[in-house]
Order: sequence, then C-alpha cells, then structure tokens
Amino acid sequence: MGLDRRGFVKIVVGGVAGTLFTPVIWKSLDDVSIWSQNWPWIPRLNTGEVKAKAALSKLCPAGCAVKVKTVGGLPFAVAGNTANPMSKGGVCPVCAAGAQLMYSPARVKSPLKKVGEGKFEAIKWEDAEALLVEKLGVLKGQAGKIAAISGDETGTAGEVISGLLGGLGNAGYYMMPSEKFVAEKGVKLMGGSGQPGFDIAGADLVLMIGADALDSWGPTVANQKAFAATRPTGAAATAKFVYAGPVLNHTAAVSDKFLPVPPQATAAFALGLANLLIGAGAVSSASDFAEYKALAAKHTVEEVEKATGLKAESMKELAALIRAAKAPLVIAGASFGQGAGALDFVAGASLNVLLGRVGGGMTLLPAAPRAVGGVGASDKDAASFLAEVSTGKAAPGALIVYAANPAYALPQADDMAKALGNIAFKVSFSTYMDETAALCDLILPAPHPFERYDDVLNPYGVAKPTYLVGAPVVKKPVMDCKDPVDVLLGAAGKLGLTLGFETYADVIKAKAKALGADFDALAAGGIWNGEPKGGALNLGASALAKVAPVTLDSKTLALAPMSNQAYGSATLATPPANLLAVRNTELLGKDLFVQMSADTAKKAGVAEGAKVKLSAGKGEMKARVHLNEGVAPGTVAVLMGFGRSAWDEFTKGKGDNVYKILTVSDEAGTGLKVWAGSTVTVAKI
Amino acid sequence: MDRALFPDGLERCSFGKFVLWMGFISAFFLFGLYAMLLIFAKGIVVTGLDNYFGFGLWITFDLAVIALGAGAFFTGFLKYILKIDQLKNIINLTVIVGFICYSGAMLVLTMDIGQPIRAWFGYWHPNVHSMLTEVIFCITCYLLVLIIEFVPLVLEQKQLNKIPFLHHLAHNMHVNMALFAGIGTFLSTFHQGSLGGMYGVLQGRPYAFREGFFIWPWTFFLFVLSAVGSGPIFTVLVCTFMEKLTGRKLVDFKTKALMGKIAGTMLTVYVFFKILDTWAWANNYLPSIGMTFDQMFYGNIYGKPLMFTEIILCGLVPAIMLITPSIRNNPAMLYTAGILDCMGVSLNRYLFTVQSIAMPILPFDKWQFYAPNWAEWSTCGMIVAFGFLVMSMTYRYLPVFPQEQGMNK
Amino acid sequence: MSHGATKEFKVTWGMVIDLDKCTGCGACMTACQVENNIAPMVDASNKLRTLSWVLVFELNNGKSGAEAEVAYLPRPCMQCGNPACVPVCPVVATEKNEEGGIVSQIYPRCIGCRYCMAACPYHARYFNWEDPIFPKGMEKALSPSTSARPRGVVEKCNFCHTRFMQAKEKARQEGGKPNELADGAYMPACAEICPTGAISFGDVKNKEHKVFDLAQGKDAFRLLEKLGLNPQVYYVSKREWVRKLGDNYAATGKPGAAKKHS
Amino acid sequence: MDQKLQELWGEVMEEKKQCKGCGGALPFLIGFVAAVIAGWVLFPNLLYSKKVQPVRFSHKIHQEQGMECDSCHAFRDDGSYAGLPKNEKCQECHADVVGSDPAEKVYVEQYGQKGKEVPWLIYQKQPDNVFFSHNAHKEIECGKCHLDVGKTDTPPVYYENRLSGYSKQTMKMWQCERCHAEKAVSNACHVCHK
Repeated sequence: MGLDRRGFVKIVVGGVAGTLFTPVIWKSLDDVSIWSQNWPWIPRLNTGEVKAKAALSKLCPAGCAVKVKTVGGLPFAVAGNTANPMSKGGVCPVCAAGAQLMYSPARVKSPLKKVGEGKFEAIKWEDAEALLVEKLGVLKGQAGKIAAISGDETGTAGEVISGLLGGLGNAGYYMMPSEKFVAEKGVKLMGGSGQPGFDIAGADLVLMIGADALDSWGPTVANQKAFAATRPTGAAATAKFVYAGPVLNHTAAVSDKFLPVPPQATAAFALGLANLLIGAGAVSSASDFAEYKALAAKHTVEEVEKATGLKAESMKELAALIRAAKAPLVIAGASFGQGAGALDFVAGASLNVLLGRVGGGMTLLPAAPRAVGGVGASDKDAASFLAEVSTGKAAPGALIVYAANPAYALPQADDMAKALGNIAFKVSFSTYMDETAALCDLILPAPHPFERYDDVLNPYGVAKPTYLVGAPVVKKPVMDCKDPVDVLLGAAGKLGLTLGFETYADVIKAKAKALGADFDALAAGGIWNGEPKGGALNLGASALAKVAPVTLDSKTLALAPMSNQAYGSATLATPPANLLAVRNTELLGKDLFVQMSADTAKKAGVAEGAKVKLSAGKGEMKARVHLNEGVAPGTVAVLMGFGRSAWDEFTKGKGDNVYKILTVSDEAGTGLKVWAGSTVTVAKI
Repeated sequence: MDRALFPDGLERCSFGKFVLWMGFISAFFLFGLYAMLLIFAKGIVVTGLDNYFGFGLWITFDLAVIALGAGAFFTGFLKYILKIDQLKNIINLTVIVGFICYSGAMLVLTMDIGQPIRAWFGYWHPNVHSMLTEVIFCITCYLLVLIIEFVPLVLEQKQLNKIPFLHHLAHNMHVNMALFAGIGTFLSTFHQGSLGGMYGVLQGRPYAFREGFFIWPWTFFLFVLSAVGSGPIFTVLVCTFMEKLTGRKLVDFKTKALMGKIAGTMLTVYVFFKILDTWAWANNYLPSIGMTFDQMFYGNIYGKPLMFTEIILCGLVPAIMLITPSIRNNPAMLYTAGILDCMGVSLNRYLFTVQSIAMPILPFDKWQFYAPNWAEWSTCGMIVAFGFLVMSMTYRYLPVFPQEQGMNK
Repeated sequence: MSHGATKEFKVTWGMVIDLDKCTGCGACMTACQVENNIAPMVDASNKLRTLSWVLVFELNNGKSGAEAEVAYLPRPCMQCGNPACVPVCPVVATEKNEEGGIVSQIYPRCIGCRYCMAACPYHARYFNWEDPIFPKGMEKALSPSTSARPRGVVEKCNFCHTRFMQAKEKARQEGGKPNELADGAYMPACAEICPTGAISFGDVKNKEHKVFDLAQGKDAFRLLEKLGLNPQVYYVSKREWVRKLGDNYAATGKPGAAKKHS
Repeated sequence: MDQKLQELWGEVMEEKKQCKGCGGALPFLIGFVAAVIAGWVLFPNLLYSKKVQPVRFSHKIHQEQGMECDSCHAFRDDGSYAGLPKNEKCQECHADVVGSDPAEKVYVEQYGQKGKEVPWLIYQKQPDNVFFSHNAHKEIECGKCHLDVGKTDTPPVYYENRLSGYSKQTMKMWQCERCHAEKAVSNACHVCHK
C-alpha cells in the first residue's frame, strides 16, 4: 500500500495527537519557561562560606577600621567593625564600596613603562624594579636631585620613603597639603608643638568653623559616631552642634544651627565671637590675653556683619550658647579639608584657649617614635615644592610619588602638572591610573588596601594618639602588583642602603613595638591608644594681628570648594557604586553644577542651569549653575573630585576640576601658601 | 490582474495603483517593524520611557485604540442582541476596525513589557486581584472572538465562497453570530472597564484614584461608557475617510447618523457621570489626603485647560451635537462632533496615563516630563500602517459594505 | 480593590529613620548596591534610568541664609501594610504574604509591565532598563545575597531579605527561635552601615525591639500617611517643617501648603 | 488570471474527492503510537546531556574508613550548610596520594596540589534566585530530596537539561510548594526566593 497524501496527513495528525499524550510539549514549555527565567548571560553568584575579616580600609583619607565580608574567599562587601572603638561599626561611603574597588577598571594591572605621550607598555616586575634602581642609583648622593611626594600622612610608609631619600643623600620628602600640616603650624604660632586633636565625644557644644567634621574633616566616621551618641533617636540631644561655614553641607544639615560664613571671613568670624565672649566675661590666663582682647575688640558685631553678612542676633545667640555650655569645643578648618591658612586655624583654636578647653576638648598629641631612621617630611608642602620646580628653583632629576595625585589635586592644577614635566624621571606607586600616574615614566601598581599590610597613626583630628593596622584580606592581589614599601625596601638594598627591614609588614611590626602596641591584636581589627601630652597654648595674638580685613569686590565671588566624602578624594575618583549618590543637581551628564544663592546668582547675572566659566589666576573651569539657598552670600560653592582626566569611563571627563581655579597666596606672617580664600570671576558662556 | 478576487460587481482601482499605495503604507510599517525588532533585541531602553514614566505613549495608544475599537462590540451588541437591523450596513467595518485595534494593542503590549517571552505568564500565574490580569484575559479572548467574527467575512471572498465547505461554514458562523456577539459584549465590557479600573485602583496616584462600587472604582464604569460613546462614531469616521479615499459611497448617511445617535446617547450619559465624578474627586477625595485640585495641574502641558478640553470641548460639546437631531443630521457637523468625541476619549486616556504619574506625590518631589521617542512613535505608526494595510486588503477583496453596489450604480 | 485592608502579621519588620541624624553621606546607598548586586552605571546622573533601592532625597525648608535648613531623607521601600503595588501585579511577582510583612519581588516571575511602578507613590520600584553589566572582573565581588536580575524586570528594596533568612538559620543553628529573632539579629545593609546610626530596624510589634517605641514617638511620622498605604517605614524628626512635609502638610489641615516646595 | 485561479481551486476540490477513504484509521494509529514512543523514550534521551563527575569520588570507600556524613557535609556556625567540602577539607587527608585508587591521583594531582577547587556537579543545584535553608529542613531525610549516594562507589551520571541548563534532579517549584502546603508551611514567594 503506497502512502498517498491523505495517508500522510493522517499520520501527521496521529503524530500530533500522540504527542499530546507525551511530556514533549509540556516539558519543553516548562523548560523553556525556566530558561526564560534564568538567562544564561546574567552573572552568577559566588558560593562558599561567608566570612568577615577585619581590615583597615585606607580608601578614605582617615582610614576606616572595617570588616571585609568574603564568600568563598572573595571579598564582596564591607561592614563595620563594631569591636573597633574608633569606627564603632560605622563605614564611610567610600570604604563601603571597597570590595568592588578591587576590580575597578581604573586599576593599574601591571607595572607600566611610558613609551610615548600617554602611552604605556606593560613590563615585568624585575625590569621595573631594575629601572627604578638604575634611575635612583645615578642620582644617589646628589642633594636635591631625588624628591618624593606623598599623600599618606598616617602610614609608616612615609618613614621608609624619607629614610630611603636620606640614605640617598636627599631630604626632599614633601607631603601633599593637608589640615594636619597647617594645624601643626598653627600650634607653633600659639607657642606649642605637636598635632592638635579634638575630643568631640567629650564636648557638649561643638562649634565647627569651616570644618566639615561630619562628612569629610578628620576621622569622619569617629566624628559621626561621637555626634550620633549625643542624639539618641527619640530622646533629647545631649550636645549641640553648630556649623559656621560657606555652605549648608552635610555637617550643617544635622547641626542645630548653621551660620553662613564666606570662606575668607573665617578668622574674622572667630575673632568676632571672641570679642562677644570677652565682652560677656571670658578671660584667659594666657600671656597674650591683653593683646588678644584688644585685637578682638576690633571685630565688633557690626564688623562681622560686614564681613560675613551675619546678623548681630545670630552672633549673640551663638555666644550665649557657648557661654552656657559646660564643655564647648571649637574646630576650625577649611570646608574642604586643606588650604586654609594657619591664621584661620589659630583664630578658631584661640577660642578653645579662651574657653579654657585646651587639654580637655582640644588636645595636643606627642610625637610618635619612628620605626625607620630618617628626618621625616619637609617643612614645605608639595605645592610649594612644585612651585619651585616650575620656576627652576628646585631641579630634581627623579621624583617618587606615593599615594598622591599632585597633577590633579594642587591649586592651579594645570600648572602643577606642567611643573611635573620638568622632572626627568617620575615613578608613581599607585593603585589606580590617576592623573599623576598618567604623567609618570614608570607606574608601579600598589595593592588595594585589602591586599596589603598598612597602618594608620594619628589620623588628623583624633583626640588621643591612635594606631591602627591592617592585614591583607586576600591571599594574593587580584592584579599583578607589589607593595610599594616592599619595592622601595628592595631598591634600597640594591642601592646599598640598609633600612633594617625586608617588608612593610616588618616595618609595621617594628612601629607597633615602638609604640608599645600588640601587632597581632591590631591586625585583628584592634586599636592602640596613647595619652595626649599636656602643655598650654597662648592665644596666638601676635599672629592674629596679621589677619587682613576682608574685602570682596563686586566682580568676584568667594570660592568655596566643597568636598563630599562619597565622591572620592584626590587619590580616588568617585567609586563607580557611589555615582548613584551624586545628585543630578550636582552632576548631569558631563556638566558639573556650581552652587550659589539666588541673590548671588542675580548679582552675577546668571540663572539656574546657566552655563558659566569660572576663572581665577591662569586657570578656568566650566560648569552650570544650580541655585542653593544654603550657600553663603557672595560665595560660589564647587564640588571637588570631578573633572578627572585619567581613571576610567565612570569618572573620566565628567565635570571640571575645581583645583584648576584655586589660587595660591602667601599668608601674612606665616609664610604659608594658602588657597582657602580664593576668589573667582563667574561669566556666562 | 486580480480582478477575479474582487467582490461581486464592484470596481476597484488598478493593481498598479494598489501596489503603489500598499508600498507607501508598507514603508511606515517596515520602519515601525525595524523599531520593534530593535526593541526586542535591546529592550525598552531604546524608548523614552523611564523610572517615572513606566507607562507612556504605548499605554496611551493602547487604551485609546481599545476605546475606539469598542465600536465592534457595541455595534455587534445592538445588531445581534438588540436586533437593530440597519446596523448590518456597517457591522462588517466595525469588526475589522475592532480587529485592527485589538491586534495592534496586543502587539504593542508585547513590546511594552520588559520580558516579552514571559508574556504568557499572565495566564500561567494570574493574579485574580489585578485589573491588568482581567485586561490580559479579556482582550486576548476578545481578540479571538473578533477573529471568529472576522472569519465569515473572509470566507465570503468570492473565490473562497465557491468552496461549498467554506460557504457553509461562513453561513453557519453567521447564524450563530449572536452568540459570539454576546460573548464579545461581555468580554469587552469587562476589559474596557478594567482598563479604567487599572487607574482607579491606584491608591498612590491621587489624580487617578477613585472610590467605587464593590471592587470596581468609578473609572471602571466611566471607561466603559466613554468607549461605547466613541467607538461607534470612530467607525463612522473610518468609513467616511475610506469614502473620501476611494471616491465611492460605502454606507448611507442614515446609518452613519444612527451610529452618531448611539454614540451621542452613550457619550451624554458618560459626560454626565464624568462631571459628577470629577466634582466629587476634587471636593471630597483630594482634600481628604491633604491635596488640592490646583496641585493636580502644572504649567501648560499638565495644565487645567487639558482637563477642560477633555470634558467640555471634547465631551460635553460633541455629546450635545450628537444628541441634537438637527446637528447630527448635518454630515459636516456629525463628523466634527465625531472627531471631537474621539479626541476627547484619547485625551482622557492620555491624562489618566501620563498626568497621573507625572504628578509628584512625594511632597518634596518635582513634576516630571516625558516625551515619547522615535521608537515609540514609529511602533505606534506601525500599528496604524498595519490598520491601513488590513483595511486596504479587506476593502479590495472582501464584500465589506453590503450597500456599496447599490449606492454606486 | 483591596484598599484600606492591611494584612496583619505577628512580626512586622519596620524601619525608623532619624532624619536629624542623617548627614546624607550616601553610605546606605553604596552598601545597598553592594548587598543587592546593582551594577554600576556609567552615567548615573540620569536618575530616570538608575536603580536605587534606597534613595536619599534632599529636603529644604525653602528659606535662605542662616534660616536655611536641609534634611536628608533616605527612602527605602516602605513595605506598605496595604501596598498599592501588590494587588496590581498581573502575575503575582510581588506579594505581601510572609511573616514579617516584607513585600517580595520575584524577578524570574516578573514580566516587566511596570504597573507596580505606576502604582507606587514613593517611586521605590525600579525597572532594569539594561542587563546588569559589571566592569570586567567585578562580578567576582558579587554578593551571594541577591540574584542578579536580567533586564526587563522590576526590582525594589526588600529590607535585605536574605539577611532575614540568614538570621533565622543562625537562630536555628543556635537552638533559638527563628520566628522570634532578638533585636539586632537581623539588620538590612543600610541600617548596619549607617555611620550615624540614623536607621533603626526591628519588629515594630515587639516591645523588646527598640523600634517599637521609636515608631510611636511623638516626632515619628510616615510618608504620605493620608494615602492609607500604611508604610512600615517610619521617620523621626524634631523639626516641624520636616514632619509636615512628609504628608503634604495634611497634618496641619492646610491642604496644598506644600506646593511651594514642590 | 481569473481563469487560472478557478482552475487551481478546481484541482484542490478534485483531490479532495479522490482521497476519500484511503487507509482508514491505520495511518492515524501508526502516527499516534510512533509519537507516543518517541515522546516517552526518545525525547528524554534527547533532552538531557550526560555528564560525569570530574573525579570519581567513592562515598563507599570513605564510609568504610569510618567517616560520617557530617564529617564533610556539615552546618557552619552561622547556620548555613557547607554543602560539598572544599580542598581545605579534602586535603586534610589527601594532601598527597595516600591510596592506590587512580581517582585519588586525579584529585591530588589535578586539583588539590594545584590549588584548584573541584568543579563538582551538583545534582540538586538550584538557581541563584532560590534561597534554600538546609537548616530549616534538617528534620527531613536527606534521601527525600537528594540521590542516595552514600553507598556508591561511582557517583551517578549527571543529567543536564539542554533547554533549561538545570540538573535533571533539581527540584521543581511545585514540588517545594506541595511539601510546604502539606506541612502547613508558608508558600510565600520570599520564603524561598532571593
């Protein structure tokens, strides 16, 4: 029997009917459904045991004592270390992204040698180290020919670098500008010595003049914890916080009171307050009280109003608050953590002297013993050093850059980057491809904080000597990197120097021993605290006499750079995860917004959303305007951390860099370079 | 060339002209098709939709065409259930328009959801509490009904009808059409209502939220009414548009006026309740949640004039025009009223979709703005082009208009 | 529909956020992204396409100079007692059915119709506009807590639900009662990481948990209380303008007064 | 044109008449039976690909050494379940080859000593979106859900579904739900999903 068309159709129909009685259709549908619920191209989760290991996350300037959570040994999250008395379980927004930053696309993946403008070639570690030794060896013993810039003021790495420089016959170890640098100068002007500390936890009124203590000044997480302890949710607050500064920033948002003070009027504001306090009966046993009193008397409420726009009432209310407090504390600093003059610091700190709070609220920390012999950091900061390089006054042949980004984060940044070009050989020890690394001849990738040993001694602002140590969380770095200190110690050996150590871990152990601390306990997330030293301070009256009267012409606006910890720092561009926290009134697409009050904008002839050019000195930057009534009159606030030219797709080319328009001036009587009082011209484009 | 396929005794344009016309329409169709494929490949990230506007042009378009396609079920209901025989002159057209609107809406919905391959989950894992589930069920079922209603018309094609089996099938389907019309009416009423219910239940969207009866918010009923108040007249407009395009008379004006009267009556009922509803919403509901009528509007594109245009100019005015015989019986006025009516319903759907989610509910939030992008426009355009193609094909090859031969002698 | 009907549970996980302590630092947003495997976006300034399960809003009192005040308001999912989003979902991809009262969102079930987004007045729900693409290697830092979602589905905060599961597992292991977790045994990532401890978390129906009292404090309020969604997230502020702003000034009986701020 | 079409229709009608009655119901039955056989026998074979474990692990030998199940498959302190042991555990005994079984040599040389974890195939592996707590189910016999491998010398073949990519033994949601329903445990989505 042949199979005709009709027979064939019947077989097919039978087949279809039969199929309905098999799992073919139903099972396939079910499996397809499952497939559609679990697309194969979606990343899969890691499995294994979840552990939490104590670590020291030096991603933020102060460093956070944290716990790194791992799954099957891979770090995936950062949690607070509740056992650590400094961070008490808190984590700053940058360190919160720490695990992901291990895989940041901006990481330097292997040693790189410059082979042309902006071009690098991956080389082997042994070649890289040989090159380093060769370049340093040539200049060995020639004073002024080898210099180093470091942005790490808390790590013992600095001792190794300065020790190495010393051994090579050089003393040019320069720190990036910081609060600590200025504050120590200020303390000297007040007849004391050492790093000042501030006991926020012990105060019942904290007046922060410029210092953004709850977001980016000092040991922020510790500050935040101290703040939080005074205001239990649902109960009465036990301390008052007042913020006086140019912008209603994160600190001001939670303070009981915000006083808008333009950045250049900080000292005048503090002296005006001193005047009111003295008027209300405050006296000091300091030797220069009479001089100080006379000086303060010049800063009447009317004068303060002229300089700051603050009403007499506000000042009087504040004075009354301070008078009523049992343990008031004044913290003065630049609103963005650097560049303030020593006089601003002295003016603020003098209030602590006047209120009799030195030793209690404001402390002085003793110098710590060194683990590595050497002279320590130069008296000049990196900005002054590079200014000399640009004029030819300093002519180093080799520069070591460690945890610093001078090409991006110094005032008149473009000039600074140019000055770096005058140095024949530059080597950068950097975890990430930052602006400075991109200009260097050799880049030696440094491990991420979770991949190395490191330490933190006395982060600026702590009231007591404080020491933290971090040990690696992972067995091996995820990139081909080596600890910079290990590399430098190795180089030192090859250059015929003996610094006494083989590895950074050994250096830190020695440091811990010198301090009398238990290394193992510290590496497990513990803390070492010493006692502040005693010692009185005077009111710094002779220095304060040089406080210049505030003048502001109508054409320029005061520039208030604003830092927001979540958005990164000089040495860390905004972590990819944190971009979400950046508001679209701060950055939209590639446009950065500068902020000013409606009044100021009107005077400057600009409106919300307008595109503007800000210029000062030789620098200029482009931005758009966002109106913010929390900005002091006559002031334009600019967020820091944007306008990156290196890094990765997440940050490169977004916004503009405010450092470009910060202008340096010499502070009267202190010889310091300052830029906290920069002014800018705002023009519509 | 294709004369053999024309309906008996009817003249159609030349094949060349037809191909040219189809080619012109296909260009729009293909452009939309490209956008659709792009959307399936890359996801709806290529559209102008965003976190605030999860619903946008597509949903507005869907709602509008479903409302305008309501002519199918309501005319069917009147013809087959209430036996208004005169409507046989236009009933075929209502079915085709309904089919185009619903199939188009289904396709747009498939694009609109983020995981089109999971679209069938609506049946597999239905949430009986969701108005959207009801919509998914009813519109797919109703599309089947429309297909069933459409099939006999296709089978009446001259050549197909020569096959005895198909001839009889068509005949039998015709005989039982009342049953399908009944099912269609039921399904359609529910999903038209559910579409309104979808918005009415949005407790977090004060612009749309309404109290109601049992599980149905007032918008449920208002959407049904507005759909039947506009669908019939939309069919008339389509018919008239085809007459202008082809230069032939297709349906007598008496039938059109009757459709106008039907729509007008329903529209009048709708507008009455709509005004009542709006008044109660503004005066009772809004104050109860700490909001005011003024807060519901913003600037020009979200301004009050839109709402007044919707309710007065495109609601009350056409309602009066359509129920007044002297106005209705003037062709120009009938069509004007029809256009206003259809605009009003579309505007209503737009406001419920876009304005209700553009409004800041969080007191510290801002009004948000939305502009559909090319991908959304072109895919909507694709549906319109699809409609044109189907209409052109059916008109050319199927006996859609029973009166055509008589009227064009 | 089911409006007005709040489903009661023995355990009701709730959050109390002290707005007077929130500095707006953003650590919660970062911790949330890390815990929940949200891929970083190259242009995260387009807030209309981002995924922020917890979003910190900036509120101001509209005044200037020394009068100006700002408050930061972190907005997780409110886990409403009477959620607007749950009844609208056509495929039961979201429900409020589990002890603890957390509104679930099931990604493999979701078809991406976004009806729930249209329903939520808090904008707590987000749509995955694109597949999650992590920078090369960063997928090694994925958290085991939350499955990665494909494009085309909706997601939202779930109070780090996996941590709830883990807390119950731990309780079981230690011989405790998984259904009566102690205060602090279960903490979402945002609450855990907040450096000022502005976010308190616990069972708002359990007197042993500190949120029990906090949620009833005189300065406590909920966002858009009048809409009747009955959120499980409470806010606390001693500042009157903040409290009033939270509910469209409905509490003052002056409807529309908030308009100036919008 | 007109004529041609008419002819075409004519042909179709013609064929219809001719075909009447050829073959009866037999072809239908043949098709039906063939499809049923194919669906129940061929299809499952086609649907799954077979895989073998990277190392022929013998539970039998390990048990004979006196090891208990929970020597390797244990709960951790945080209540989570360790599942399959990692190298760390295996190497407690197998840092070097200690026996004569070639499979051990494979393990030691290809994995243990190279510091590479063995990519074991997990018969019941659930996707990422499932949170399963062994702790909550520890009252239930392991064999109720897992293959009884305790006595095996060679691990069973692993069947991978070519469509869904899942193991054949991976429990389906309806199975979870049925048991939950029977035991009056919540079937809320979040009870199992993450």
